[in-house]
Amino acid sequence: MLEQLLMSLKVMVLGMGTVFVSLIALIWVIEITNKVLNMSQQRDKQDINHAQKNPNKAEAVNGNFSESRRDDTIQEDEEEIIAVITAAIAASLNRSTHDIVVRSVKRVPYNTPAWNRVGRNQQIAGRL
Amino acid sequence: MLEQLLMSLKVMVLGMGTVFVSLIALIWVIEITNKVLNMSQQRDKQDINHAQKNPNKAEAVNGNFSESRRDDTIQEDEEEIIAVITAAIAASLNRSTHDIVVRSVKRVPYNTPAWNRVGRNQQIAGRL
Amino acid sequence: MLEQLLMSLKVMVLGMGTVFVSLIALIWVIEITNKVLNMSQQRDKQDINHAQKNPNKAEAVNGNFSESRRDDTIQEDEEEIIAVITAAIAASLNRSTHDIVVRSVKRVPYNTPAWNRVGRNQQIAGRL
Amino acid sequence: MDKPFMEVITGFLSDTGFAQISWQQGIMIIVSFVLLYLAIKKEYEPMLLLPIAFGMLLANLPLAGLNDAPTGVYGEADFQPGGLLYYLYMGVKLGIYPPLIFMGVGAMTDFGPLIANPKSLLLGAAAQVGIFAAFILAILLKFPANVAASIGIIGGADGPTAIFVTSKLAPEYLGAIAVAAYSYMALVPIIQPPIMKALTTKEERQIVMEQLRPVSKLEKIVFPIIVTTLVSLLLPSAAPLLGMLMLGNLFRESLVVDRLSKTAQNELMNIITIFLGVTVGATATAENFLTPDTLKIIGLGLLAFAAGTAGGVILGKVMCKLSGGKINPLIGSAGVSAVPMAARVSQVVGQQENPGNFLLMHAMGPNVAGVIGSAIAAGVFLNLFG
Amino acid sequence: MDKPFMEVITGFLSDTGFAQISWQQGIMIIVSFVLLYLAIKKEYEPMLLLPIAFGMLLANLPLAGLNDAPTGVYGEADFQPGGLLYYLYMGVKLGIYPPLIFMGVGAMTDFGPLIANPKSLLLGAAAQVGIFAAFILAILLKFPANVAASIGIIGGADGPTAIFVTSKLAPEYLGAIAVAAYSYMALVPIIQPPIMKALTTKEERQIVMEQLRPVSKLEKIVFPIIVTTLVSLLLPSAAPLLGMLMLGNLFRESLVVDRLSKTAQNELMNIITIFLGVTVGATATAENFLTPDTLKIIGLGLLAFAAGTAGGVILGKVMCKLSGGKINPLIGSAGVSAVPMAARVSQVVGQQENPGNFLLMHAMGPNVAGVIGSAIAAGVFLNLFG
Amino acid sequence: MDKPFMEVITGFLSDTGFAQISWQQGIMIIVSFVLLYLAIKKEYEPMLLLPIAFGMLLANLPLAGLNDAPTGVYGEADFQPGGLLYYLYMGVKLGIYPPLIFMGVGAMTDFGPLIANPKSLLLGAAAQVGIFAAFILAILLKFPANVAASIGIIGGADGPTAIFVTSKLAPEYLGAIAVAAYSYMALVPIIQPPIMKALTTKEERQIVMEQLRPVSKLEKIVFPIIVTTLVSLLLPSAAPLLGMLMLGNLFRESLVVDRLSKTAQNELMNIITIFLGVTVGATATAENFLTPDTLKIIGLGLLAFAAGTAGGVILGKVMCKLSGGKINPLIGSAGVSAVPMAARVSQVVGQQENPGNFLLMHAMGPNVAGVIGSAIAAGVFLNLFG
Ligand code: NA
Ligand code: NA
Ligand code: NA
Repeated sequence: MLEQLLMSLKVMVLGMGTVFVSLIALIWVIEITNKVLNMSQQRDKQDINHAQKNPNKAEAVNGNFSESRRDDTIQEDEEEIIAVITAAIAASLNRSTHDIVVRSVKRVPYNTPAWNRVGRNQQIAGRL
Repeated sequence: MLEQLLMSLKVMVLGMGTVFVSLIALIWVIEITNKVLNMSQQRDKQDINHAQKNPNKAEAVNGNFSESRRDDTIQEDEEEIIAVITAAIAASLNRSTHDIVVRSVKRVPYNTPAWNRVGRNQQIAGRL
Repeated sequence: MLEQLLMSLKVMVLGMGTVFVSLIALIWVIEITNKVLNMSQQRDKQDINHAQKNPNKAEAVNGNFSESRRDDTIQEDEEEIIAVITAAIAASLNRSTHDIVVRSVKRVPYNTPAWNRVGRNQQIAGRL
Repeated sequence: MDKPFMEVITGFLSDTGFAQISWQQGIMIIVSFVLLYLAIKKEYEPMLLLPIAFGMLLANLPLAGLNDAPTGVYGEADFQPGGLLYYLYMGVKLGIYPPLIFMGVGAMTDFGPLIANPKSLLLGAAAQVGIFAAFILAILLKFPANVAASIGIIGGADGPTAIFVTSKLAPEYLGAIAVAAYSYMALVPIIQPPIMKALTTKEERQIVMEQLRPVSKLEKIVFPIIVTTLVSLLLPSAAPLLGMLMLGNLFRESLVVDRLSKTAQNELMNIITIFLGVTVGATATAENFLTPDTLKIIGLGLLAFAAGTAGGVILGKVMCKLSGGKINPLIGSAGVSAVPMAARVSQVVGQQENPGNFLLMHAMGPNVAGVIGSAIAAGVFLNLFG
Repeated sequence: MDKPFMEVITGFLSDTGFAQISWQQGIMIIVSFVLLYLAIKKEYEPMLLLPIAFGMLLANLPLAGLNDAPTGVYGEADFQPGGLLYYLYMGVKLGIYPPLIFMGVGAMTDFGPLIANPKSLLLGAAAQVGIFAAFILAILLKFPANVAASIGIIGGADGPTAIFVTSKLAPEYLGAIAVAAYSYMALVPIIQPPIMKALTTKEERQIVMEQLRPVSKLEKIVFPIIVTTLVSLLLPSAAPLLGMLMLGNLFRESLVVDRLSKTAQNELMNIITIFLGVTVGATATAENFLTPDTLKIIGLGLLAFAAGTAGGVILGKVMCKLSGGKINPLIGSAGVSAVPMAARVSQVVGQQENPGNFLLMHAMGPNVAGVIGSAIAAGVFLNLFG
Repeated sequence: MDKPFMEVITGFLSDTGFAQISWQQGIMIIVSFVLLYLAIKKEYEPMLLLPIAFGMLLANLPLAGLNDAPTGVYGEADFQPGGLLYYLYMGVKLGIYPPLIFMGVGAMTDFGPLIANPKSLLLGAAAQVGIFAAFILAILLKFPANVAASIGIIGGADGPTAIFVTSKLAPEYLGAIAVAAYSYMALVPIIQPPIMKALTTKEERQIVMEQLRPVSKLEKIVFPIIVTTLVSLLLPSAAPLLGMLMLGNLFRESLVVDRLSKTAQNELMNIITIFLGVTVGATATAENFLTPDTLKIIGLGLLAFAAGTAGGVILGKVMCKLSGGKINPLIGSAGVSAVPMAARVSQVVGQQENPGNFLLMHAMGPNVAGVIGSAIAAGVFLNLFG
């Protein structure tokens, strides 16, 4: 009995020890990462500030990042659209917007029938 | 040949017998269940009638059931909303509503990013 | 080394040969199919032209095809509806329609709760 | 690769399907084209007939090897994996796909009309007579009992049940039986009306039935639990099909696991439908399919549908008499299942006599009862011959 | 079939479940009804408790054979396939389902609040004390170490982790442990508040915490990669659960594989939830479940939850002191995981004292940390007893 | 557990990954980070490269055991289940995943532009020369024929085909070949334009092509049936890939099984993409990946893409001449497949010379023809070396 109690206490110490050691290590790494990333982001920001004064150069320097920023813009746009549609529905229903949420407004999907889209544009262009 | 005919007739009697016995047993059980449930529901209704006169007590007695009733209300609400949206679309299309059915209007999902929702509310509150 | 080169050249000839033979065979078959189908379609068209003068007969002759044509009509209708809804949303958002695409407007699904639908109609009829 | 080049090419050519195809395989390929035509142009149960027909096409292309078993032991050097359809077919062979499809069907089915009028179950029982009539005739045509049972179950007008029973009792007949079952299910609007009209009078067909009582949410929740418990105790061999049907229905009616209900009736069911259809079709190799037995199966299947329809309508007439004319016997034919096609046929035939007659809701009771009835009949066969 | 008819019928009747059911199976069926009631009416974690209860029902219907193993060799003539649940259970037995569910959970989880306040991880660590407290008591109650570990892991308040560990260490206890784990997760709003109030002062509960800093997209992307690498190096046995959790989270945060993220958290997760629930429930046969051990497990499970809650709150108090009153100790209880229920409990208890207090976001940090913590504790047990 | 405590801790520490990691594994972990960066930040085919990179990370964490094979016999007491990725990898090893992905691709592909201009097929054939050029060079670099074939197929610019062939012919190279194939597919917009410009004149690039004729619904339905039958008869070993590609396309074009079409191209494909990506990545252990062969593979892969591009463009120039200048040779480069990226490249390069030139629709013909062509080339290799 006592032996079992001792064994199980050992397991507890080992287990809680492992949990704490792992998670404390994780805290350190998260904080270090945070600092490293913030440093590089601040450098980025400076680059951007600098770049905005020389817009032509910006294109060259931040080429890779421009895409992700475009992404954010799209997302914000979408939120705006959703907000407008929600408001419209709410208005016609005479309700508060807290209650209703338009979950998504989809645009033309980017990946699938890409040539359809262009084809369509072509056909439209052909009729002009 | 005759033997096989006899065998297959036995199978038929046994088979149709099993089918009928099972389904007749099911009829009984459904009818019994129906009666039992109706009895308990009528008792519930009386409770509710009783409760509506003493609203404070109702909360206590029917606590468990209130949730499901709330659910029904939500569903009815949703049907109402769907009806309104359908009518709006139909009006703008100058069509009868028989033809078009808005399949679903989604609210904020309950389960997934619950803290997002609260976080959002917090942020909204923070800006006020 | 030379032997290996020879072997691999054989594989290349065999491989490219198979690819070209298969795909050229495919070209022939597609072109033959195209001609056969076009011939039968033109015959169909003539039938239709003929039939449109005798509408009663048309029903009998083209019974099997009417369904698929009905389908096309529905699809066109749907595109029209989608166009209208898109325009409405775009108008209220004051944007061009190039940007927004209503992906789908769903009708009552055909397969699943067929009896629900009739039941609903019945109930509606019952209230009239 | 050290061989002379011409020999390599000759060897390569002799490996083409053109060099190896038998005339039987040619015929099977044409049969698969006909089935594709029926599935796509005529919309004969396309959800299953299209994959079945394509599987049939793939299985009859010589040397494609999609059905081949593996050789050697997995993980060892000499292992040669089997064909794609060999592996996907395991879900049929092991009896996994049909119960999962039943779960999806359960999640799509509203048993309300049956609960509102439990006597419908009698009509769903009577229509199973087609199964046993076809079984007797198949025995008389010298089919062994296990095959005769698989043929009979075509009369259940329920694809997954037919596939489940046949895969266990007579897998070499799977292709023919599945094709027959789904084809006749698609032909229900053509097979049933003449029988229904021949067996009923104009007055009977005009009977308007009382509106069904509303069914409470609680009854709908309790129903699948009761059916599972009661029927599985009476006939344990029906538990895989009925249990999963009722699990799906409980997902639907409980209203608390909407996610699971939707997945069971949509993505999971679609995935399994694809795998089931293609692999069942792929059992229809020339060797298995191009036999006189297939013609007999097609004949017996038609008879099973007709006898089931008649059984339902006749009990409908009896119940009409006993109820003092309150029951329209036309709803009896819906007892063969083939949900919801058979119920629509009852509706249409009833409306032909009386345009104001709405039988669909009343016919849905026997219709869904027929699914339960067929599953029980399947359980009897599995118990006796499995 | 050559036997006299009466004999056939007698044989048939003796094959019914009614003739074979034991009273223990009857009790188990009633237990399954109670669990169905809790799942549907009381909404106790219905997504898993409903399938578990139905699996329990199916497994205790005599002769239904849904759990039966196959006999013979696949592909040979004498092969008899096993039951549906036998095959679906392989995903549990082989440890496939829980990591895939974790992938879905990862795709649904926002680790932002944890990244914003990494010290939350300490609270998520402290709450794991419940696991080891229950383990010690289980050892003192004479459970073997592998079973005691499986019982302890109930205190992780994390269903898939409990199932993963138990299926590897003590599969015969799977039913009881899964039922206990999910029931207590549903009861978190009842179990935790009294403990939280007993251990904190009114002043502590009123503490309003500072708003969390915003977390950049890049930090959220880097987080799952770091956690996988670091924790898997420290404790390799935690890699299956944590690795898949973090893969799902990377799907979510990377923003470039939206399709995969949605499928992981919806259809794939739903399909596996159905299979997992039903088959785990089906391990709860009368033989396995109706033992005194089950009662002990239920008791120890409750204790584990209570101890974990206390552990989190007590460390919360310590951190409150050390931070000079900036941390509300109520967020410590969220460290048991049970996402997002436990965090909501922190929010509600906090608001009872101070209606303007919004703790939810702050409690989400320890809450998701608790998931990581339990996975690590599970890894320790698997390392020691696996 | 009876051992002295220090010994337990020492044993526990020696079980950590830090104590066991080799420098090769460390390098592989860094390689996986680089691939994650390319997948997420550069969006190099993230749908597959992200799971591949994560699988690589998991497989190189020492002792995590996600790839481990089981020991003992399933169902017996001494059975130790294998790792998650061991089981999921079976779908690759048995050749199940790639054909199912092809089914989804088929359901997403519109073969209309190819049917409207069947001569595109010649360009799709010519671009396969890259496959065989890389094969020859690989042979000269002393690779055995089966490995050389797997390397060559990178030039098919078609991930599932490359994985299918490699998993059958040279599974130990799977990681390197999959990484090369998907990376170069992502790099198509960088690799192709210089070659296209070098091989064409300004006048050729400015050619505006006639609008394609409309393609009827019936032609689109008949097309997948014909391709399956004809090509599978000519080259049976291409049937698994091409047959499933065409089944998916038939789901799409038949318009009667919309449910199946959507599931094939969405949920089913996403689930399999996750499993395929992670397990293929997990074959890239340090032992398999960190060899000089990997560098050679990367070099040969680049060469294969370049040669395929050149082959397509050169045949395009020939066809341009023969047609009297009606065909813009830029559409030839799209024949390498990499749908729809390569077709977009044709469009962009064409527009650079003539802003009013819309080549995309015309390039889609060779582009989808390239998928068929690569599948045929794969069939040749499987026939010769399988
Ligand atoms: Na039936
Ligand atoms: Na936890
Ligand atoms: Na290609």
